[in-house]
Amino acid sequence: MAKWMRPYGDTMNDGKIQLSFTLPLNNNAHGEACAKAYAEALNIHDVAVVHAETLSDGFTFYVVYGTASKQIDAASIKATEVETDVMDKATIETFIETHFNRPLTFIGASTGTDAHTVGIDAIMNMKGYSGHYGLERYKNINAINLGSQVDNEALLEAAVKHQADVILISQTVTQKDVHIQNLTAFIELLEAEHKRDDFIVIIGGARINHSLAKELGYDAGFGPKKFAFDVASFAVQALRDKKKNV
Amino acid sequence: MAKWMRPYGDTMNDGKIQLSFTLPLNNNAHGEACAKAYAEALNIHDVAVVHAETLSDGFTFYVVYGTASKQIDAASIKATEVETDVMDKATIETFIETHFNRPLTFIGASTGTDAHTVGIDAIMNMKGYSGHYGLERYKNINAINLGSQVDNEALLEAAVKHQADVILISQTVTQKDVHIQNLTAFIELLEAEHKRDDFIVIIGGARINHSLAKELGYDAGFGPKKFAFDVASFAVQALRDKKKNV
Amino acid sequence: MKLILDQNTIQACREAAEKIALDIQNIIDDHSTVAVERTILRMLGIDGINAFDIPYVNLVVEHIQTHADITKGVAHYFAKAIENTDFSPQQIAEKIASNAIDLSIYDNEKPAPIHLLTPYLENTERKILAQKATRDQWTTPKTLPDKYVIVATGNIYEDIEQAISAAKKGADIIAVIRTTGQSLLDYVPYGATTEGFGGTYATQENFRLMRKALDDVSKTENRYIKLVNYASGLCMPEIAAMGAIERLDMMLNDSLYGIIFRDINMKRTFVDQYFSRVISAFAHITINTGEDNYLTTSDAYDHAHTVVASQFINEQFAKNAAMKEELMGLGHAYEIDPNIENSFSYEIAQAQLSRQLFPNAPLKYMPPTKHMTGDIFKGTMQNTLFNIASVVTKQNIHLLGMLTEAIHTPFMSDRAQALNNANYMYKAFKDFADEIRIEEGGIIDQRAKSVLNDAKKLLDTIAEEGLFKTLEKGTFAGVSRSQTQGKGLDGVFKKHQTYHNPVIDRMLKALKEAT
Amino acid sequence: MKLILDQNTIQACREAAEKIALDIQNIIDDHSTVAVERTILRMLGIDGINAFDIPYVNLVVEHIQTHADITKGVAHYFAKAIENTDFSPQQIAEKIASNAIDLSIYDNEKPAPIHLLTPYLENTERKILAQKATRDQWTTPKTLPDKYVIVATGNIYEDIEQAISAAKKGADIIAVIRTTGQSLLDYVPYGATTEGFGGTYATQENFRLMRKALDDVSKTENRYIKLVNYASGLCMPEIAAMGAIERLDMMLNDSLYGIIFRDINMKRTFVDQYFSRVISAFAHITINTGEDNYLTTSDAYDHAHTVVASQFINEQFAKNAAMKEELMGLGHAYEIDPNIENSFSYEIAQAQLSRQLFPNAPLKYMPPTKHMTGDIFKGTMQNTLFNIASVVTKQNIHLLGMLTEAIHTPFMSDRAQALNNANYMYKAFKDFADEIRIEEGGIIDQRAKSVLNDAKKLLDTIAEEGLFKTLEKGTFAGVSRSQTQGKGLDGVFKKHQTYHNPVIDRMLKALKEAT
Ligand code: B12
Ligand code: B12
Ligand SMILES: Cc1ncc(COP(=O)(O)O)c(C=O)c1O
Ligand SMILES: Cc1ncc(COP(=O)(O)O)c(C=O)c1O
Repeated sequence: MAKWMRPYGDTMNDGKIQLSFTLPLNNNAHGEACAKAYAEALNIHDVAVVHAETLSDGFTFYVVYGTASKQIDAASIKATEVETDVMDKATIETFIETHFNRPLTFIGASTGTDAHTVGIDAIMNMKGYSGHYGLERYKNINAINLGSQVDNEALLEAAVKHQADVILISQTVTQKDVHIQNLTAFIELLEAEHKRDDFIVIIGGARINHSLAKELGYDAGFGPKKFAFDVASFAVQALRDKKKNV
Repeated sequence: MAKWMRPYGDTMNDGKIQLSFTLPLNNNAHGEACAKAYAEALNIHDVAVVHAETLSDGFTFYVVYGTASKQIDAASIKATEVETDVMDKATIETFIETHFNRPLTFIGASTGTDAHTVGIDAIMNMKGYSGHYGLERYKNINAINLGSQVDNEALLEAAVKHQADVILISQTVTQKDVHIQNLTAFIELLEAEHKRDDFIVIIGGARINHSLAKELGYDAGFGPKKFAFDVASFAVQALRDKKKNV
Repeated sequence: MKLILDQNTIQACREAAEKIALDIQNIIDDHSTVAVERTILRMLGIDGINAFDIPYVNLVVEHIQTHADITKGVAHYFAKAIENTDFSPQQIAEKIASNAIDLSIYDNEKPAPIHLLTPYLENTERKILAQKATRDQWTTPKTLPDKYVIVATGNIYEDIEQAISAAKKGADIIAVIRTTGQSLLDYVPYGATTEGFGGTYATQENFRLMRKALDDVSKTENRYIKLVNYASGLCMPEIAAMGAIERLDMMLNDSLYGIIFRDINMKRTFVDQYFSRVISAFAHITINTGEDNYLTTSDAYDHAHTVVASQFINEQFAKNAAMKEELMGLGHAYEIDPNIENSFSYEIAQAQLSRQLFPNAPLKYMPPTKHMTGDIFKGTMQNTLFNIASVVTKQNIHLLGMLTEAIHTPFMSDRAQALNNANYMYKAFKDFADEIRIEEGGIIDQRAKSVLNDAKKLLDTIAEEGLFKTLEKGTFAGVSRSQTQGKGLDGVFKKHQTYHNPVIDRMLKALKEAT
Repeated sequence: MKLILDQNTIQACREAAEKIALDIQNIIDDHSTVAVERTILRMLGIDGINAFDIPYVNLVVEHIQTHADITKGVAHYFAKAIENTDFSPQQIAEKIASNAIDLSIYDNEKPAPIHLLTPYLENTERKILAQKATRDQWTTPKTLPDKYVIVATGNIYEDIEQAISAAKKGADIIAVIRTTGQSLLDYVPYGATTEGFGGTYATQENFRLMRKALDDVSKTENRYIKLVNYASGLCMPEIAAMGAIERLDMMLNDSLYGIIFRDINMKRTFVDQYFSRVISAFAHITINTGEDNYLTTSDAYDHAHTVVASQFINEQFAKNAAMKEELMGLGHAYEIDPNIENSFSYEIAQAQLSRQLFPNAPLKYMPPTKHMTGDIFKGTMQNTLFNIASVVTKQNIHLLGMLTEAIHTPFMSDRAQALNNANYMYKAFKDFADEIRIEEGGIIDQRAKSVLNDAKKLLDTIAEEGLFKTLEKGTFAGVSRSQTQGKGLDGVFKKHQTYHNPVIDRMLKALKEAT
């Protein structure tokens, strides 16, 4: 069943929306009229330009409120979500004992020129993040964190060497889509080496989500507010399923 | 010459824009996908849903950044601006002495059910606002402030009685367009009584601008950051022109 | 954190305010109003409207005004009618509405058997006391301010949706803003309403619906959420009674607001206010006074002392209505111009001064409104400073500022952001007040002292010339009002010598017995 | 506002840091690096690139490495070549590049006539001193912190557009963020650039273009706008020299940052840093150290003392480079988790502690970054608290937080909003610091003391085991680095006994004479 909707301010379907943007114009009545016209060009009506601020000669910042009349059918929009159950640390540890007769190896890195390690550390290191322990502290998980600025080639080499079950890749810098390029290159590398099926490969970072990961050919993707238990829950179940299928 | 433009983030024509809105959806991956889809429906691409916050069961607030690719031609957009020169208090006082052999009477009110007086007081009262004296302090201006909640009929009656040259109307409450209704009613009243040409009629308020005033049939409109001298500058010049044309 | 204030000055302020309020009380005691009479009828259990949506209580009072002598009070007529007919007050009212009874037949000087009203009054009082008990049971003392947000969609059902969201985000108090102009209606609309304007009609049914919704969310959130409305305007005491019956927890209630901002006649509203405060005292409803509004019109820096003076006067008005200090939500506001240097220090001085002058009052602290603009980011900063000031000076009733104050009545998201802001500041500054001492002789210290001294001077002048004169001079908010003008004056009358208000008598007695 | 701190503890911290820095200084004195040598060449006036965009200074050093003995230092070869050929250093370099000269012929032990380099060095020094004089003339002392914002478009021309806007909105300092990874380049790119990534290449031409633009806006705004870049990474001293020549006013300059966050070899960068600081001291360029970065990785509450310890060490490093305290922009940051109760009190404790420990240093205070999220409204609040902390603890170099920190490098409007926020807080809290006293025994007092004590303990340990060992243990930011690994190690060499660095000698002499 279709579920048509608009934004909500204080009454269902009132379409209320806030915008802010800069136009390369001076701050005067003409600029304000252009700001209004711009909002209208985005299908917003009843536009109120509530704030106009000079940023520089020929640049003005506008805050705008208005009514967006477009509707979307929420029912028709599909989001790819990680579908495995989320387990807590103890359950995951038991799960590993039950389904595998060996410890699992997770190898991770912040790759390419990316020097941000807090995200991958949050998932892998002993201490974890926001009160959730990292993989290192999980019984029967062997967590190897290669740190930052790791080349795709070096990561794969290490994964092979350590006979990793799971590869974890963190990408924080997303300017000019550098993360997309870098992540695509890693999948291509795996395929060129015929190793795509040897590992569960998971990506993460502030601008990463599961949809993007699937699009790029990864097994899963995790963004903000995801912790070691989310990642491990997915990984151990994916590994079990993989074993079944062999 | 056409002047096509998009919003500006940090590079000319990059189209960067910020939105925020609430959708009647739960806060999860599907909701986020819908927020993205909604922004796309407004012609925004490269959408990043940077914040999603649960407001209530079934309501989530989103902050979104993206690229608006639509262009508008700024040169084709006309804004109606008050075109008379802006003079300071002393110049206005001299102007009145030069062009009129009598003091001018300005009568003002906050009309309809509107109880907001700070705006009209800012223009009319001795003290003025933001360091700009009000009309009461101008030599040769007779300023009569009727206060708030004044009926259209009562205002016109008082204007006739005091032989006002200028009528000033303040409207602050704009919900459900009550100000439009009330302002339209006053113009209709003036015309019904054949008195439209007897006065310069000026409106003002937080959501008023000159374009709107012209649309509604007023001589001028003034919004935020306009003070007594702006209003008086316009009024005295309009009165001079009116005298000329008689 | 503490200011060192001169106790003699404070004492002098209180004494002047006492005299000011006493002068007014003499007038109050001699007068009643149509609203007071309608309130007595409501307390007798009369409810409902006729086919033209006119409340029975209005019809009855109009009937007495036209056909009999209202100066004797409704109690006179109803006591006699009951004695004579054995109808209940509701039945009598309905019969008056259908012209089946004419009360003019009771217009004689024979003393009325007022005691016959007792069972009906007791019935309503029992309801009120039950509500009070429910509230008492549910509420727990708090150290941090109570976060108070408004809903103002105009539609009670949307209001409820918004209120639930706010409660889930941490709001402690929900105020249903009233549709514009309701204060000027000389009757209370009836039933659930969906068509308000800048706010929602205050009706008994709307009170009930919202209280029910808040009770539900209080349960799921495990925290009692308080409900506020306006006992103000021409129906001040009626709404106080309705609120008492429906378990509202707070009421905006300040005749000075009505006089100044709504041009309500002063005599009318002083009389109405007295009764409304007695009812609220009885029902244990906290009042919110409106001093903050002065600063939306006058400059916050220059007129700070008028706020303090008015707080002292309101305190005395409340005392005269047998109200305990713990119910006196005296108002003030963070309305300073952000362009002023050291604006934060001045506001801290003011807020801390109010705190120390009224240590037992649950102070109501209003956010920046006048200097809010369409710059929602700057608005966020203004609200942040206000929230800090609130927690650092330990205010009680903390109205949250909306980043869109200058734009529209709050969206659901605006309110959530306001709550996020307050929650964050409460955490970040939790014990900050105990971390710092105010330097003597500094800006804060000096400012607080000078505001207090100016307030004393003003109170002395008012005590001398009387409050009526002060209001004529436009001392508060720069607005001048005359005692012989303003809305509702025709509903004021001098009490006949046989006049009785059994509600006030009973409630005052109960309140005195309780202490 | 003042903390009462134990002077003996502070003294002990300084002494331990002195010992730590001295140990390193011994190693520094024995070594030079390819970057140091390139810097000497630049000071001799060598500039430009070959057809493959390789700077002549790199070609020369590589030439000596390959064909001669770099451990004797470039000064050795150039002094002899000048003596022999009468070519200018630039001509010699160009001829080396085109294989027209082979410096290996000078590879003998005969003492080099170093004095022949003097006119060339003097020429560059004159330029630097002229720039210093221009700056001195233009700048005026300030009481409020200097507002520092970044530009990071990747394109120097867009950067200029952004910088002008910022200056007009009140920025005092503009930092041109460097493209990611430049610190790992072992050469300095050349010319104006438009293709950076998260920042713009640091090139001498870019420095010049931006300085020119800022000079222009300084004139129209009637306020000297300072320019910042990074003397860091593998070209640390070269960039310091370029900055000195082009009148940069500040330089991020901290080998600990490079070691920890860029995996640069510690020996390499300590040697480079020493030279770069001597140059900056000579040119009167303020350095900015990078302690704030620790807290982007480690928790700000738990690791606060590592920041203080590092500040003490950086102070000694700077002192050893003859740098005055007024140029030591020691770093710290407001990186506390907003979920912590009393977060503001903890940050005030830390900021005030730094203030009092280094009263003459222009402290560099970094904004919240790690705990910034996509919630731009909450971000505004976080920045507000930070701005308050900055003005109340009288910081000097105040990096403004961007509400979009978690999203993108700043838009023009983001920067304007950051400046609005800071400007507002400076006004609202102008004299607040003098308004309050810190309660002894309270959270702030206790916290400051405990951080200081922990810093002392840490410094004692480091003094005992040496800084190399400490870095191996991962004490700072939880990152462990070994002295035998890391980038740039192959560019470090032990000085030959005939080695000369005439630039350092001359500058140190000048600096000593000046005091
Ligand atoms: C800390 C930080 C740094 C530190 C990094 C220290 C370190 N040891 O990591 C330092 C100071 C070194 C730094 C440097 C730079 N930074 Co930086 N930095 C940040 C900052 C402030 C916080 C990032 C962070 O740690 N977040 C906390 C962690 C826990 O969150 P997270 O990474 O999202 O991780 C969570 C999830 O995403 C997930 N996750 C993450 N990885 C993975 C991996 C897997 C496998 C899984 C399953 C899950 C997962 O789990 C985590 C827990 O929930 C951000 C701004 C911000 N507030 O986001 C900028 C930011 C990321 N940096 C930025 C930039 C540009 C840089 C520089 C390039 C600047 C420059 N030109 O010098 C440099 C160079 C870095 C480089 N080449 O990579 C930009 C990126 C812009 C963009 N979108 O591309 C940001 C957004 C700041 C900005 N507004 O400009 N930075
Ligand atoms: C102060 C105030 C009040 C005070 C008014 C006191 C008084 N004596 O005026 C009190 C507390 C009484 C009040 C009450 C209400 N208010 Co009110 N109030 C405000 C507030 C905070 C400030 C308005 C103000 O004084 N601005 C300062 C003046 C100087 O600015 P200004 O009016 O724009 O005037 C300038 C220009 O516009 C121009 N100008 C103005 N008038 C004229 C006229 C002429 C002829 C010219 C030339 C120029 C001119 O010149 C001035 C100087 O530059 C605003 C929020 C805000 N920050 O804007 C809400 C606001 C206007 N109020 C609002 C509402 C809803 C109400 C109520 C209806 C709420 C309720 N349900 O009870 C009531 C009832 C009022 C009624 N019936 O009209 C809403 C309006 C929403 C909307 N867009 O419709 C606002 C926006 C708040 C909100 N977010 O909900 N309010
Ligand atoms: C004390 C008090 N009473 C009443 C009101 C509202 O009255 P009205 O319904 O007339 O707008 C206010 C408005 O803020 C108030 O502060
Ligand atoms: C002291 C210091 N140096 C250098 C940098 C930047 O170095 P890179 O160019 O390697 O990113 C930073 C980053 O903030 C810093 O704080």
